[in-house]
Amino acid sequence: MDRALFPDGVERCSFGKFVLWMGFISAFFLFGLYAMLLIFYKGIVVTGLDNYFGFGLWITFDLAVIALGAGAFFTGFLKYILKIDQLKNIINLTVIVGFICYSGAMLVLTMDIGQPIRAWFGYWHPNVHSMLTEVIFCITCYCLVLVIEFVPLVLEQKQLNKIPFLHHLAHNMHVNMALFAGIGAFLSTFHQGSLGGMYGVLQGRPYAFREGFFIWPWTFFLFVLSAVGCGPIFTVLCCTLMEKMTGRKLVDFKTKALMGKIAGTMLTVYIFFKILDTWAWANNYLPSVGMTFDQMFYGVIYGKWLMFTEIILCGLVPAIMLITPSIRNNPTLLYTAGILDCIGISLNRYLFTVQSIAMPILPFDNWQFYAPNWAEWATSGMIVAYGILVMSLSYRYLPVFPQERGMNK
Amino acid sequence: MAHGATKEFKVTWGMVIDLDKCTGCGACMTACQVENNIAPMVDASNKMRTLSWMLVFELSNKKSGAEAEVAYLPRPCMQCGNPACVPVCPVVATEKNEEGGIVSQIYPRCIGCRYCMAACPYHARYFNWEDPIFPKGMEKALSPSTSARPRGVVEKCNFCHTRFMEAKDKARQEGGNPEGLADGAYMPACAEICPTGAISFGDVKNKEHKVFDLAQGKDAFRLLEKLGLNPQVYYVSKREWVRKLGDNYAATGKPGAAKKHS
Amino acid sequence: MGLDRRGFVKIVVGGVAGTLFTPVIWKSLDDVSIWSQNWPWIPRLNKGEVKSKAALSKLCPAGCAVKVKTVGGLPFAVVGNTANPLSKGGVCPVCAAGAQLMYSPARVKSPMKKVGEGKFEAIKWEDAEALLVEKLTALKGQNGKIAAINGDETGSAGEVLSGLLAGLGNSGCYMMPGEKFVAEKGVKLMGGSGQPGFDIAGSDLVLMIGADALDSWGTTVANQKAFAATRPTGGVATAKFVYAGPVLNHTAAVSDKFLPVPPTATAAFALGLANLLINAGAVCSAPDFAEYKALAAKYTAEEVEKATGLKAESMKELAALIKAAKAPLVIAGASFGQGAGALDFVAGASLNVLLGRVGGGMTLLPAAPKAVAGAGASDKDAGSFLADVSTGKAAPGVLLVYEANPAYALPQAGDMAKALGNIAFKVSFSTYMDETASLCDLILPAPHPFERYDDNLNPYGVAKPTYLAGKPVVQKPVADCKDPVDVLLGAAAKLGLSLGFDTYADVIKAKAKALGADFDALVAGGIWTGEAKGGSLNLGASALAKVAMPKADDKTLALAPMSNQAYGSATLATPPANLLAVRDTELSGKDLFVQMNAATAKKVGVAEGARVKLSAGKGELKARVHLNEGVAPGTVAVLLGFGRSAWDEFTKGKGDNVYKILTVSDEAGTGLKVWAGSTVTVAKV
Amino acid sequence: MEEKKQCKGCGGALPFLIGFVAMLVVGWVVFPKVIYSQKTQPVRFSHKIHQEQGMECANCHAFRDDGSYAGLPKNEKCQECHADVVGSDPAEKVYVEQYAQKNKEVPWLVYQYQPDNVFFSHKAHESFECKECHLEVGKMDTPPVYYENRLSGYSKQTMKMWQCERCHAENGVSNACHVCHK
Repeated sequence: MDRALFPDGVERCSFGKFVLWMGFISAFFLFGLYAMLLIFYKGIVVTGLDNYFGFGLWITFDLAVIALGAGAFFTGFLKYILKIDQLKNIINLTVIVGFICYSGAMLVLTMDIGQPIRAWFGYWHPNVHSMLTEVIFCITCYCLVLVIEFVPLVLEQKQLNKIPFLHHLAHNMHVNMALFAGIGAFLSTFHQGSLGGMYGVLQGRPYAFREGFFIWPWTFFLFVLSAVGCGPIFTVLCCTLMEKMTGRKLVDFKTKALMGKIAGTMLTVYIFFKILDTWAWANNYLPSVGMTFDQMFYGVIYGKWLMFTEIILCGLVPAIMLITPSIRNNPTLLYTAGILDCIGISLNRYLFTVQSIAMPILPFDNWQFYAPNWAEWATSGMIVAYGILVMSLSYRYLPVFPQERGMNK
Repeated sequence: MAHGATKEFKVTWGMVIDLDKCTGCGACMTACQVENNIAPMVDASNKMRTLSWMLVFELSNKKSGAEAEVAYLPRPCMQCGNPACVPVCPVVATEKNEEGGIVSQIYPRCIGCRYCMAACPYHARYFNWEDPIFPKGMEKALSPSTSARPRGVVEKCNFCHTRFMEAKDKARQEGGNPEGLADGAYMPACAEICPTGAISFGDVKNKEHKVFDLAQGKDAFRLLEKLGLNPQVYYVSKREWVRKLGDNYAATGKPGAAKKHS
Repeated sequence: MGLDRRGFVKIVVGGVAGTLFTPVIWKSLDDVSIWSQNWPWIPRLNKGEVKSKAALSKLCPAGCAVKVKTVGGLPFAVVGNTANPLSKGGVCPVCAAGAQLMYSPARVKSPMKKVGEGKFEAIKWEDAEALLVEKLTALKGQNGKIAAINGDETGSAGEVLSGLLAGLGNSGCYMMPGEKFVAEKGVKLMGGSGQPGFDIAGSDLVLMIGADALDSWGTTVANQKAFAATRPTGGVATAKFVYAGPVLNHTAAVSDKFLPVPPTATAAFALGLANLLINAGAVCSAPDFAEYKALAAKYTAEEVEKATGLKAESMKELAALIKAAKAPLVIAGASFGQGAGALDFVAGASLNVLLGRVGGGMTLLPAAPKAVAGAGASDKDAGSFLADVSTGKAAPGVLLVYEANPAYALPQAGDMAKALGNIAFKVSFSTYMDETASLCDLILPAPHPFERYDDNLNPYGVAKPTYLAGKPVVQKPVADCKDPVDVLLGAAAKLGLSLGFDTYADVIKAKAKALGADFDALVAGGIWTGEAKGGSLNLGASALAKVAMPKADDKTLALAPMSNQAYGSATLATPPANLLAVRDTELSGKDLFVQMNAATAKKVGVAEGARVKLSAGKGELKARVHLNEGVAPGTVAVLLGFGRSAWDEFTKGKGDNVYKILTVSDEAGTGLKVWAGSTVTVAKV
Repeated sequence: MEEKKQCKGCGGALPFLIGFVAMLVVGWVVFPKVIYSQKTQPVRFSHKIHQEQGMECANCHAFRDDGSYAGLPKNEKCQECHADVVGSDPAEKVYVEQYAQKNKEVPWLVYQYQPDNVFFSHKAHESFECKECHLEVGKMDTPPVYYENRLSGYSKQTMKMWQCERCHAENGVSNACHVCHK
């Protein structure tokens, strides 16, 4: 019945089936929404956060999705600035993924602060020394950029596009997309970095603190690299997942492999510096504050295995897999590497968030434990559900994949 | 964020706590709670949700029998000379700008992001999990010194700052110098009430104030000096194991080292 | 011109655009965030002039001389009274929370009459007082039919109480057990009389055996001040403090030396020490020295080590320290301020005699003049009385309970509460709804210390006769209460007997006059001190002959109740403002932690956090285990003040009450009821 | 195409302008009125009359010995003259009968009301004339209307932080947060 709204010449599942699917996802969304409203009403006392863990699942989740959403700005940068034309096959998807990740992250942040009514203080009374201020500015600005990048795609929807004004608008926006891509790349680089900087400047948290260059601790640069090292491949994984679910070819493997190569290259650079950084941290910084590498870990849940998983299994390994053409060009291995990559980066964000504040700094204090409660899970789930909803709608009604028509003849 | 940079002030309010005199009775915690209008919690045993601007830690030498020793360590806000919490605040809700060097925390400005809590290694900062609702009638016993904070903001010890302001007004009224208060003219609630006088308070830069010498005594130390946060709260103990517990010494093995990391 | 959809959209768009150029959005945004800074449901501060008024805060057992800070007349904080030599500007943690306690949810708001199991109805004062008079009239003149339990050792109210009973032809005025009571008995056994005092300030070595002098024994704040005076921060200590007791408690934490001694071995330890000192040449002129020497000889350091696990070495070191000291002082008492046997006291005090420190370090206070003519001596203990009630030996028809909480704070508290059930009409004069009040038939709310006149004579421990008095800080009490003494005096008048006073204030004025003190100066925060009387003591050898060397026993553990002043007392549950100070290794949610060292835990077969059941007599206590290396071997330490069954949401049902498992025994020779040496069996659950 | 036709019929940018102007009016004229509620003082106190009696501000608005500021006088002070009705002014009658004799403090509305989180020291600002910050009520026979912000609950005259900061800056006084906040 909604066939008239489909992009030209493509097949979509029956409306009933679609409604069913959307209903299923909406259930999660609504549950999360309930949790969110409860949090606004009662305050974050309803979460599992406490005096030791002011940061928890939410911040980890934010950092992870923002890193994974980095595909948008980086691919955009390559496509529009470095003019790698082949990326046009997947650029739309990266934009949508980016948009979902960033808008989602912002929603979580408004929940995460104790006084949402004052959220705007971040702009009105900014502290220019705070990495967080920088994050607030760039994330919101970049989110706007993503909206601008998303709009033309929406306007190209078959029916809307019939309206001359909208048609021209979309066209003109496309023409200037390079500009937005440029701005996006700039903004994004900075806040990805600042997210890392946020932890790097924590002088009281030896696990996270890093020396650095000028005002930027090393984590600043490591976070940028790690983001671009996983963003592109995450888009590929999303795309592949959609292909598996819809049973239609959406992007040719050549493009995916290219994305893999891009991610792989960046990941390699990242992991190289990450290892250097970790080495210097363990052998130089820690002793200078009277601590040892072993003191940074505890038991199983804060064990060393986490760091090794992050750096070796989910860092070095996927990096090698992705830069080796023979491996990269095998779909299964590409996806495996991609998954490892994404896990590694998310784990990195988790460790910087939770491990660094779980660790006792006062010699007479103890390790503390944190478990997110239902409210945090539900709201995080809500963001995921929201993402799936947006993605489903976009896939069904928008011309996201230029190759789809040709590939599914 | 310029770490390692300590802002200098003519007057530097500091505390010297004699750990060999602290019996751990808890009067300071009570006085603090009263002065700063912290609403009592029904389940205060959940230390992960309490608000204790002043918190008395229990230190043990981990020995047994006649060798066993414990020490009690009252922990207010350290009012660091180079605070980890101030530069990270995105909305300038906390700063170290006022003469006296007390780190301010402005509740009406705070948005409750808790970044400062993540930054403070002393756990001196507390998030106000719930609105300050007192048992019926008890709000009549609120102290005029500190505003009641709404839920969702971060709060912490400020050396009973209002007492500082009042001391200055008194000095003005009596024709004294509000910028050069005499020793004892300004006392935080904890220092005033401590039954064994374990807590001394004053201007650590002023020879006239007894803390000037105490802070330089051979047994004086500060918590986590190696981190370079440069606290304005000093501790004194003749017991080496206590001094040793004031910092991490895995590298040097020696206590009392005032070494800042470069 | 008809307005179509598109036109409408344009208007709206225009409107939105227009709004952006007005203050509507921006000002609203600003005002809303200002609103978030002063939410209407958040309390506002009180305005007005800040004053501070002297007061006598008898919230803690010893009583603190304090200043109460008020804003616009409302008390909000308590600070020390630097002018008062007793507290020298110090305040105990309980009195520090005094202002907030005026508004405690547990306060009895008005007179209450029992109308069924645990059900009360508020009644008018006239009716309440009429009821009281009626009951008293009925039993007037029948000795044994009217009894009173007094929990206030130091107030003149006790005199009024016993005066009233005497007037009604009754002699049953009983004291809640305290150190003072036992110590006076001990002094008798040493051939002396009067209340002993201890001059900590004047000593250069203070050995505290059991007595938690720097947290909850005697005049705590004065003791702490005396201690602090010898320890200038950054300077050299001028006196040594040694704590010998079952737990590394607050006193031990700041002492130079800690000797773990099980509560069952207090006397043995003292005699062991005496032996070492005598061997080192200590002699004294006491008539019973030879007897004493022979007795002490049985307690060699090695024997004591066998019995207590306390290293002979550390005892010898201690003996050397004492020998070296110019003005040593020994203070013996129970680690929780009550229930110790007179022998424990005598054993400790005998060391002072041996060291020739009686009159110097340890003093004897003269008997103070009475204000109320008919008042008798306060030397009967409530524990024995209620024991008699439960067996039917005593059968009073009316019981007056003043500032006491026997249902909670007597050994085998369960039985005591039951015993109260045998008394037809019970009246409680209490500020708070405590365990005893909730069992009484009539509750006559007493004012909070800041709302009443009260006095404090010779709080246990003072070296010289000492007298304090206080007057109300506020004009009007928070609750509809009346001073219990005024009520009693009123009742007396109606019963046609005159005690010579109309109000408590008058009684206190008379007391001050009798002592030669200036009432006005006292209520203004002053103090009166007299001189200790002379008189010597013997070594109490004949009594000490009854001391038995404790036997190590595999089945049971010695029970060491610990009191932590901040957590309240028998008559006061932990103040809401002090809950923060309770550690999560002491109380977690509703679970109380009992403490023992690793070795003991191993012996009992329990680990950190394990749930256990402690039982003794008919009593049982449920708790969890916390390992603490500061607890003496074979001993389990339990905090007092928890397991409240009345009071308020802040304390009710939290933890368990150690009094339930304290067992009373008759002390050999003295016939005293003692429970300091109780033992318990510990079982996993 | 269908839509295009209609579009001709709806006057190009005109509706947009109508909406735009309409909201400008609402925003600038109506909104400022509705955001404030109006209140009048419980007693029509005339500073003018009192000044004519030769009274100084400090007679009623004085400092305490500890340097704190007493602010508005309490009954105790007013009753020194107004224990009973001494004049013919009906307002005085209201005060004496409804407050003084009932021993009830007058709930005056404070135009410069500052919230609990502000610490203001009159002592530190002693060198300024009252009227530099306060409404110049001294010459007024009737106290001005009190405007209360419906959202924030603040008086319209409450000095905003930027005003405090500007004056501090101009006078070279610290603008550190703690100077004014508690």
